[in-house]
Parts: sequence; C-alpha cells; structure tokens
Amino acid sequence: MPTLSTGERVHVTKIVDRRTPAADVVVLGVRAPQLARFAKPGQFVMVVPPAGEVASVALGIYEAQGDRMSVLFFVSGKRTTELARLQEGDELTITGPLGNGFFLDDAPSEVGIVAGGVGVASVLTSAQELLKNGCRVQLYYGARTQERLVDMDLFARAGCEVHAATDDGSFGYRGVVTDLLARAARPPRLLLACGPSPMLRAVARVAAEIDIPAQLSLEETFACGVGGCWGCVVPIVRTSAQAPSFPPAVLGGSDVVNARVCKEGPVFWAHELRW
Amino acid sequence: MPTLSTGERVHVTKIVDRRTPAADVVVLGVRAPQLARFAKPGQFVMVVPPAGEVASVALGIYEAQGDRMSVLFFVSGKRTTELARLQEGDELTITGPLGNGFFLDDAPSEVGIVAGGVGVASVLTSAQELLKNGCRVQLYYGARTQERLVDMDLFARAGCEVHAATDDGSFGYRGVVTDLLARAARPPRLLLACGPSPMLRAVARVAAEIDIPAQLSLEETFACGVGGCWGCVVPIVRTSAQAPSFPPAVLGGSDVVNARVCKEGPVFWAHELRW
Amino acid sequence: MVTRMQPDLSVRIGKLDLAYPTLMGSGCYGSGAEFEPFVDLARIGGVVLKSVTRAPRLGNPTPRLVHTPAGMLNAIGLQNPGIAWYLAHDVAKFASRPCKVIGSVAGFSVDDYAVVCEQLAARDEIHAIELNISCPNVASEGETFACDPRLTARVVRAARATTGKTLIVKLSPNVTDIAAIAREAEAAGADALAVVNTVRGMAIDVDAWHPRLGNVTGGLSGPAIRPIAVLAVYEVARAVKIPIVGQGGIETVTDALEFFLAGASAISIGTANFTDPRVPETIVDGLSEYLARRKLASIRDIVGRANLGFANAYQFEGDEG
Amino acid sequence: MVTRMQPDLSVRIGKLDLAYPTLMGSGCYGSGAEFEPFVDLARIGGVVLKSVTRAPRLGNPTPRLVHTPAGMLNAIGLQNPGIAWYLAHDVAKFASRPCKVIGSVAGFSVDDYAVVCEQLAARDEIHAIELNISCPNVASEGETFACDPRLTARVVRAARATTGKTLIVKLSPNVTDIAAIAREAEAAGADALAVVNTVRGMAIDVDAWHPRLGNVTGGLSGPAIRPIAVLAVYEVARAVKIPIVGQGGIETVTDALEFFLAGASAISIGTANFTDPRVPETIVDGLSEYLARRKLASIRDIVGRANLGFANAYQFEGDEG
Ligand SMILES: Cc1cc2nc3c(=O)[nH]c(=O)nc-3n(C[C@H](O)[C@H](O)[C@H](O)COP(=O)(O)OP(=O)(O)OC[C@H]3O[C@@H](n4cnc5c(N)ncnc54)[C@H](O)[C@@H]3O)c2cc1C
Ligand SMILES: Cc1cc2nc3c(=O)[nH]c(=O)nc-3n(C[C@H](O)[C@H](O)[C@H](O)COP(=O)(O)OP(=O)(O)OC[C@H]3O[C@@H](n4cnc5c(N)ncnc54)[C@H](O)[C@@H]3O)c2cc1C
Ligand SMILES: Cc1cc2nc3c(=O)[nH]c(=O)nc-3n(C[C@H](O)[C@H](O)[C@H](O)COP(=O)(O)O)c2cc1C
Ligand SMILES: Cc1cc2nc3c(=O)[nH]c(=O)nc-3n(C[C@H](O)[C@H](O)[C@H](O)COP(=O)(O)O)c2cc1C
Ligand code: FES
Ligand code: FES
Repeated sequence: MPTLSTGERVHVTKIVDRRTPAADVVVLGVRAPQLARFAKPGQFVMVVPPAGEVASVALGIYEAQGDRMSVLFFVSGKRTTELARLQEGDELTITGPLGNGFFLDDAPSEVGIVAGGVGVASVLTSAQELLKNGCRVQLYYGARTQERLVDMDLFARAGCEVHAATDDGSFGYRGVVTDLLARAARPPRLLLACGPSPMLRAVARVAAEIDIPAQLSLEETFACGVGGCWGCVVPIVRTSAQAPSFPPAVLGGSDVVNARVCKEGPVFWAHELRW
Repeated sequence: MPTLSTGERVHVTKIVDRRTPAADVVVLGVRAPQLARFAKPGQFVMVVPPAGEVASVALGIYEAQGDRMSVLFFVSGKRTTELARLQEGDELTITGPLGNGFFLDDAPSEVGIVAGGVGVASVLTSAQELLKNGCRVQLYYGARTQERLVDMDLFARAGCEVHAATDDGSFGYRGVVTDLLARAARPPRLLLACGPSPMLRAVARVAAEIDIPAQLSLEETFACGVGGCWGCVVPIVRTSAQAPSFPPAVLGGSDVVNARVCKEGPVFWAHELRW
Repeated sequence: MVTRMQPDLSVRIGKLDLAYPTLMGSGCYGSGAEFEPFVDLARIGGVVLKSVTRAPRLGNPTPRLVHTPAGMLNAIGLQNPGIAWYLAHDVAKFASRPCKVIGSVAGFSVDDYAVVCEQLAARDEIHAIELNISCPNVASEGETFACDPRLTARVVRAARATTGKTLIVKLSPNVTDIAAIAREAEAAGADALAVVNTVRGMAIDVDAWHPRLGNVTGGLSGPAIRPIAVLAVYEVARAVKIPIVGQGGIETVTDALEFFLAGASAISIGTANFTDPRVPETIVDGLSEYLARRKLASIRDIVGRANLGFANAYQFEGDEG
Repeated sequence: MVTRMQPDLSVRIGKLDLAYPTLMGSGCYGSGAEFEPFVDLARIGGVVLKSVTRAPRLGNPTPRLVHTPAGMLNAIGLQNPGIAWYLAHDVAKFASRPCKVIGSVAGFSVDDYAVVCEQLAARDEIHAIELNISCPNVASEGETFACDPRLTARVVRAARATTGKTLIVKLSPNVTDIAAIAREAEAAGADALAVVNTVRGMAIDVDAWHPRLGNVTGGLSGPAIRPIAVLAVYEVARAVKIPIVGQGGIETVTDALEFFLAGASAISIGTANFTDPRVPETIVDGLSEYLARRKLASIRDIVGRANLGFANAYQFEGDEG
C-alpha cells in the first residue's frame, strides 16, 4: 500500500450536516479528519456520485476544520442532483485533497478576493488563512440576486470586509462584481478569484489595468481530476513554474503548453494564461 | 382528452406509508383513489422510476382499499433500488391498472393460491375477493427462509388457511411449496399462482396431475407494459379467448400465437401455455 | 395585455404534413391505440406503426428485452401477422387515429419491400411509408440493406416505384459511413430519412453463462445512444437535402432540441414512452415554450443551427491535426 | 480447517505475462503514477500509456469532455509531447511501476506507426505495444486505419516488422463489420486485439447553439457503450484465435465477467476510474471471489463460455428468420 505524507487518498466519509443556504445551493459537511488536516486553501476534491452516475464531481473544499470538511455546490445537473438528495448519516466517498491551491506564502498585507456564484466555495479557506496571518482581506462577492449571496456572514465574522454586487441590485452594488472591484477606493495588492469564466476574464483585465497580480481558480469539465486524462487543459506560457513537461508550441507569439487545470492548476496566475 | 371509465391513466400519487417487511423487501403505500377503485385482483401497474432510470417497473397491485393502494417489491436491480430510497411524502407516478387479473367470476368454493417469493404481491387482493364471496382459500406460500415469508399474518387475518414452506426448513415445510401442495390432504378445485417461473411450471405439473385448472400469473421483462412493443410474449394455443389477433403458427402440433404477457396476460390458464 | 403568438410546430416531411414534429417510433407504440389511455394522440404528429413483413412472423424467443445502463436492448424479431392478415384485420382501425399514421415495411429481399410497400401504401388509412431496412434483430439479411450502399439504393428504388406517398427510409447506425448510405437513399428517391435505428449490442447473464436475449444479440435504444444518434443526424444533414426524422434516446425537450439543432426536421420518440407515457406531450409543450422564450416563430427556424462554432477555439501555429 | 486455493488471475497476452487480467485504458490513466495515491498498482495487471505520436501535439481545443447518460464524450485529440521528447524525458520513469507498462502508438501514416513503434519498443521500460489505429478524435485520418481492412493490414504489418514485443491492435466499433477488420489484423501479425475504442458521438449545447465539444465530435465511453463493446468482443472472438483485451464501460465485477464470458482474455478499465479510483482493485477482488465461489481454478476457465445457448429457445415450424 502506498504511504502518503500528504494525506491524498480515498476517504469514506459520513455526512454530519447538511444545509441549503439558498435555493438549489447545498452545503454538505462530512467527518474526514485526514482531508480536513491536509487540505490547503484553494484545493478541491472529487466526490464519488451516489446511485451510479458516471464520473466523480469536482468540488472546492469549502470549510476544513478539525475533523470536518464541507463542500458547497449548486444543483445544476444529474450528479449534483443526486448529491443534493443525500442526508445526514449517509456515506460519501471523497478523493483528495487535489490540485494546487492559491499561492499564499508571499501574500502582501492587503488581498482582494473575488467570488462569483458558487465560486465562493473555493475561497473561504484562503480568506481564513490570510486573516490568521494578519492580512487585510476584502471580499468582492457577486451573484444574480440577494438570495444567491450565501454565507456572507461567515466571511464577515471571519474578519473580511465584504463588498457585494447583484445583477438585479437587490443587495449591494447593482452590476457585475468586477465593476465594483474596479471602483475600489483602496485597491488590494493581490487578487484571488474564483467564479464563472467571464468573471475571471474580467478580473484579469481589471488586475492588468490597476497593475496588480491576480491568481485565478479556473473551472473546466473534469474526468479524472488527477492529471491522467488531459481533458481539462488551458494554454499557459511555457516559462511558468506550473508548466507541464512538454515541448512548447507557439500561440500569439509566446511559447505555450497546455496545462491541466486539475494537476498544474486549478489556480493559475492571470498573466500566464493564454486563453 | 380521452375519458376512461376504467380509470386507466397516469396517476401522480404521494407515498403515504413505507415499510420493509423483510430485508430488501419494501412496501410502498400511495394515495391513489382512482387506481384503488378500478384495480381488479391480479392486475399490475407500471411505476415511473425516480432519478431518470430508463423504463417503468412492472409491479403487482398488492393492496387496494379506499383511497390507498400499495406495491410490494424485492430490491433486485437499479430501478427497484431507486424506488426503495423513496420516503413518505415523496411523489410517485404510476400508470394502471393494467392487464387482465385472475379470472374469479366462476371460481369454485375451494381455491388454492400458490405464492413464491415476491409473487405474494400479486395474490392478496384475489384472496380477499374470494373470501368476501364465501370461498375457502388455502395459501401455499414458499420462500427461501422464514425471514422472507412476509406478511403471512395479513393473509391469516383475512381468513386464509396458510401453509408455508421454506427452502431451509426455518419455518413450515422444508422444501419447495409445490411439494407441499402436491401433498395437500384436501386439494383445492382451482389454483391461482404467482412466483418464479420454475415454481409456475411445477404448479402446472401438479395441477395436471391432480386434474384441476390453474391460472398462472407470468413474469416477463416488460418495456411498455401496455401491449405496444411485443417484448413480453409467451406462446399460447390459438383457441384461447386471450389469443391476440394473429395468424396461427404450429408448435409441437398445436396452433399457437405469441400472446403479450402485459396485454393478454399476465394471467393465463396453465393448459393454454405452450412454453 | 399583449397577445402572444403560439409558435408554429408544424412541419412537412415530403408530402406529409405534421401538426407536431413528433412521431412515435416504430415498434414502440403499437398502433397508437395502446397508448391512448395515457396520451392525447391529437397532440402528437403521428405514429409509425410496428414494421410489417410479407409473411407472418412469430418473432424471436424470449427474453426479448434487457435493461442496460441508460438504455435497453431489444430483439423482438419483427413479430407481425404478415401483410395479408394486416390489411384484412388491422388497417381499417387506423382510420380513427387523431394523428398521422405511417406504415413501416420490413423484408428480406428487394421484392419483399416492393410488394408490401405497394399493398400498404394503396390504403387511405396509411399516410406515409417508412422503410425499415435497418432492423438488427433478424437472423438473416434484415440489416444488410442499410449496411450496404448498393442494396440501399436498390430497395429504395423498388419501393419508390410502387407509390407516390411519402417514403421515409430508416438508416442504421451500425455502419462505417452513414453519410454515404444516406446519399444513396436520397438519390434512389427517398423523401426523408429516419436517423437512426438501434445500435447492435449484447448482454450476458454472468450467473447462467448465456446471452440475456433469446436472439443472442439485440438493438440498443434509449439515452445511452443519444450522442451516437445526434452525430448521425449531424453527418447525414450535411450529406443530403431531404428532411430527417431524428431519433435515438430522446426523453426531454433538451434532448429533442439537440436533434433539431443537429439537422432533424422532426423527431421520433421510442423508448422514452416506456419510462413515462407523458413524454410526447411534455416535449411538445417544452418546444412551444422554448420557441416562445426565444421569440422564434417556428420550429423550422432552429433546424440545423448547431453549426455556429466556438468562440474560444484556439489555433496553434504548427499544429498538425 | 480447509485451506482454500486462491484462484489464479494471471493471463498471458502474446508474450506478455500479466499477474492480473486488468489493464488500465490508454488515455485514461496517465502513466499510472497519477493514480498511485489511490490504488495499489501492484494489484493491477498493467497500465496502457497515453498514446504517443511522431510529432508533438497540443490536442484539441476545450471543452474536451462532456458528460452524457451513463457515459461521457471525450475529444482530447492525442495531446502528447511527441516520441523524441517522450523517450528523452518520460520513459525512464516507467521502470519503477510495480505493474506491466504498455506503450500506445498513434499516427497519421503507416510510416508514423512504424517509426514510433520501433523507437518505443526498443526501450526496456516498455513491456508491450498497443497500436491505437482507432482514435476518433483527430481531424485527419486518425481512425481511418481501423475502419478499413486494407489499411489495418498495412499498418499492422509495418509495426510488426519493427519489434518482437507483444503487439496489441486496438479496434474501432465504428465499422460495419468488426470481425473482418479483426481477421486482417490477426493475419498481419497482431498478437492480440483491444476491443473496443470509443464510439463516435456528439452533444449539442441547446442554449448556445453549438457543439459541446471543441472538436465538434468525440468518442463515447462508459457503461452506455457496454452492450456495444460486449457484442464486438463476442463477434471478434468468433473470428480470430489471438487473445482479446475487452473494454468499454466496465465498472463492476459483473461487467468484467460479461467480457470474459464473451471471449476476452483480459479487460481494460478506463472511464470507471473517473467515477471511483477503487474500481480496479474491487474488480480484482470480485473476480477472485467469483472463481472461488464456483470452484474454478483460473480466470482462463471462463473465457468465451457465454455460448451455452438457451434452454427455453423455441422453434416454430415454418418460421422463416
Ligand atoms: C476545480 C473545480 C472545482 C469546482 N468546485 C465547485 C464547487 O465548489 N461547487 C460547485 O457547485 N461546482 C463546482 N465545480 C463545478 C462542478 O464540478 C460542475 O458543475 C459539475 O459538472 C456538476 O455536475 P452535474 O452532473 O450536476 O452537472 P452536469 O450534468 O455535468 O451539467 C453541468 C452543466 O452543464 C449543463 N448542461 C448539461 N447538458 C446540457 C445540454 N445538452 N445543453 C446545454 N447545457 C447542458 C447543465 O445545465 C449544467 O449547468 C467545480 C469544478 C472544478 C473543475
Ligand atoms: C406483471 C409483472 C408484475 C410484477 N410484479 C412484481 C412485484 O409485485 N414485486 C416485485 O418485486 N417484482 C415484480 N415484478 C418484477 C419486476 O418488474 C422486476 O424485477 C424489475 O425488473 C426489477 O427492476 P430493477 O431495475 O430493479 O432490476 P433489473 O435491473 O431489471 O434486474 C432484474 C434482475 O436481473 C438481474 N441482472 C441484471 N443484470 C444482470 C447481468 N448482467 N447478469 C445476470 N443477471 C442480471 C438482477 O440481478 C435482477 O435480479 C413483476 C413483473 C411483471 C412482469
Ligand atoms: C422494443 C423496440 C421495438 C422496435 N421495433 C422496431 C420495428 O419494428 N421497426 C423499426 O423500424 N424500428 C423499431 N425499433 C426502433 C425504434 O423505432 C427507434 O428507432 C429506436 O429505438 C431508437 O429510438 P429510441 O431510443 O427513442 O427508442 C424498435 C425499438 C424498440 C425499443
Ligand atoms: C478521456 C479519454 C481519453 C482516451 N485516450 C485514448 C488514447 O489516447 N488512446 C487510446 O487508444 N484510447 C484512448 N481512450 C479510449 C480508452 O482507452 C478506452 O478504450 C475506451 O474509453 C473504452 O473503455 P471505457 O468505457 O472503460 O473507458 C480514451 C478514453 C477516454 C475516456
Ligand atoms: S481531469 Fe483528467 S487531466 Fe484533468
Ligand atoms: S411489455 Fe410491451 S407488449 Fe408487453
């Protein structure tokens, strides 16, 4: 049997709590000591779907504390519908933690976190870690309506400054969250972002405009989640520390390679992406 | 919209009770006034599987009284596993009642009912009807072990004489139920049977030996359940009242046609079958 | 208050006018009457009848059906009373159906198809003919026709010569190049193509060590084959100009839309009726709603529109394939 | 107490001895290392590496994956660093795998296959070679080889000439007659056949009106295709004498047994690893248990035994097909 100092392995867990912070949004908490212990901010897990659906579901690690970790997901398709049916006491098999999380080691003292929709699931642990290290953390959180802005209090209680935006103006700024970010009175010195692809592209633009670095947690359809199938790639510049061992190709004048979002990511520096 | 005096249609029902009389055996009771009202003994329903499985599940009508009807099933594959997960309050869509039930109109005063395993699900309403009409009803009930002999008390309370057999002898006669039937001190004058195919063939043999008629409720894999796909056939002699409108073919010297178990059946007279 | 236009769901397949673009698949829906207790047949386009052959057939031994992941295998083996009995006993009843009735013809020789097609098409109760040259469940050459471009051409020509009614030719997915077969069928005079029949498959009972179907092999249908069928429609639509009746695993309005966007002018629903007989009406309602939401006047406006390509497709310099 | 014999799960595929009859499918399992945190590789037979080509390939644009009912579509497009880089940077690492390592070769010409096969087979870290002549996801002739008996023969002969190592030829299900292709591959010198690669398919985004895969079409894998794959194995087993590596939708021990009974000497697991990485070990345990329960000494005792026919098959007098 392989012995793993990282705690990467298959975890047969039990659901210890379940809540629905918004319509079609579910948080499942499980007892999983190894997972909770080894998870780094921004990493994800693969959740084995109950009822025989094909392919595990990639979900961010929402909370990780003591014996417990949780996932937060939007009920969008077959597999998340099946996951949403699970109740306290049910078993859930999870592999992970997987991927590289956010790079927080040399984080500056003022960090902005941008979350869109269920992207919020992948940033709470980063906020907690940064706050613990004495950072000032601003959360820019966007959603369609007020009801979909879930768990803002968790972030506020942890010590974040929360700036919210909704498409319909039902809470906070009316418009997209990146507009709110672009108007920030005191811009942060590093951005971490997770959300739908158009939001991430906008974050990259704003970051370039105000000239600060940004780390983006990408989403792609996964199959294996561990780097085995090359299904989840994104082109990045060859010089990146995360570039896989591959001969380069030329795209728009730079040397690029297709990196796996699950293995070399899911977090990439905005300036490295050639998407 | 078609108007149906028979009450045959699609019923969106609600589960009002659920119990598990034995391991892997589930009884689901639903509120379905039309179904309960129009169901005849020995008819079946098609239950739309939850969670997107393909093809409805054919199940006998176990109980039908007042507003309520129930099904009793063995958890054997994907679809019954899904059905078994349902809880009180969940919705269940059911079409039926379907097929011809047992032919009880000219039943003699002493009837034997043979049930094997979950075949018991298709005979309770017949027992009730016969008893109501003043018949003497003997139940010959076989199962693998005592635990799998479910709801014997329901039959006893209704007024049946219950004779049980188990493969392992853990209750009643040790051996197959048809051996017990063959030894009956006072044989009934008509047999109704539902159970696995080897049992039904044995019932047909015993009935021929002691020279009494037998009605067998057959089981075949169904697709449509309403006579549309011709997937569920059994060869019967052409002269049967149940024979479908088809030119005859010759099998073992008799004129036969392939009848649909779902439409011309599921109940056939033993002497008509050429299987 | 604004009066909302009801989107137009009618389509024309050859000379056949359908009020709704939804047919019920041959062999899955009897003659329609079997499903009348559950569905308003006036709200579907038409029923494709169970395939009929020249001589009566008792079909294959049971088991004829096996459930598989997201699908099922069937091997009915074309059980039917033969054309003579059919004309004498069954066809008259079809006159009362409140939807279009499409006959389906199967056979074992070019002559078989021509004879049965002629006799069936001569009847007023039958509004169009589908040639089932792609049944995978008969021991002899049942499927060979749709697997061979030349045989396809011959059988279609022969049937075409017997009738002026709309002729729909049903193709098999079990071929290397379905577009080539489609082109032959079109050139030989088909008015439309049904794409696709079932995919050949097999299941084995691992306890009893024998095939789970009496016929050993069968045809796979249901959602499992939908991606295969969508591609077949997409490829055939690029090869021919005649309309396509798309089918294979359609269960929901989303599934149906995939086929229209791939290039089908109408769709056919088979296996989904076994799961839930409300599916045909649910899909018709869903199509109306989809078109209304997008302010489209007709279902015809979306046929074959899945070809807009990708915004984010990248091209690398020097990439070879 | 009775000492129970542990059933023998070892099999021989050409010259390749496998301790367990379970390979991990090419393109699904990286080089094995990616799955080591979850599985004991010493308890599987071997890993078939991701296919490698002569020149480096960046593969297809994303999305490369789509989930479908009981399956998934992929269109990776053979992303790989090319044989030169592969030999220089990657192959040495394979020496440490505690199971057999099978190289997979893809190409666009007969020459491509011969060149890559020769260079790869020359390395000690590679225990056998699989020829992927059936990849449906490359724009040019990627799959043409396995769809044409003559091309199959030519490419297999050319590869055969370069190495004495076990040569497994991977066939496509997207053909009219897979047995004919199998016979050509055998005659041209294949030691074994991998049956089957993915089934061609497509999915359409009905909101955005474009294909859901960057490559438009893709290959369908997973339980949805299992009945198709089981039949392919059954037909190929009746056409050739060389061993078959069965694959397509294997998730459980029951699924695996279907393939052995159909005629496979070994199986390959691909998509199921994406659902649950414990599948390979679960299947190995399940096979041992099944054989022990039936008092069979070896997995080899069940290969091809699904042909016992039906007790209840009836024959009607005068029935024609
Ligand atoms: C690293 C990573 C982390 C993630 N973390 C999270 C997280 O924390 N929380 C979370 O909620 N999600 C997260 N996701 C996303 C999640 O994995 C996916 O949403 C997952 O695919 C949902 O599975 P499903 O089977 O329920 O939906 P799927 O069936 O896979 O469907 C996914 C989407 O496709 C759409 N779709 C399906 N069929 C069609 C069609 N024919 N036409 C058009 N659209 C169609 C559906 O409507 C749905 O929106 C993460 C993804 C990655 C890669
Ligand atoms: C008229 C009628 C009435 C019925 N009434 C009842 C009833 O009242 N109660 C009841 O419990 N059942 C009843 N049945 C039977 C019931 O409909 C079936 O058991 C149903 O198919 C179960 O569905 P499933 O999806 O759960 O199992 P399925 O997946 O359909 O599997 C059914 C059986 O096949 C076996 N199987 C599956 N795959 C394989 C394989 N690869 N190799 C070998 N074996 C395999 C399974 O183990 C299982 O035993 C009735 C059937 C009919 C026709
Ligand atoms: C039980 C069954 C019987 C069928 N019989 C016929 C038939 O007689 N003639 C025919 O052309 N197609 C027949 N088919 C094929 C269907 O009409 C349809 O083309 C196919 O099943 C794919 O569609 P679906 O997935 O919606 O069922 C049959 C299919 C099933 C499932
Ligand atoms: C994501 C993915 C990538 C694949 N890449 C390859 C490949 O590079 N070479 C190859 O021969 N087969 C490839 N295949 C096919 C598999 O090896 C296997 O033959 C097929 O998926 C059927 O088995 P399964 O249903 O168990 O996955 C790939 C399959 C998948 C799902
Ligand atoms: S999902 Fe398989 S490599 Fe990323
Ligand atoms: S199940 Fe379709 S005819 Fe009986």
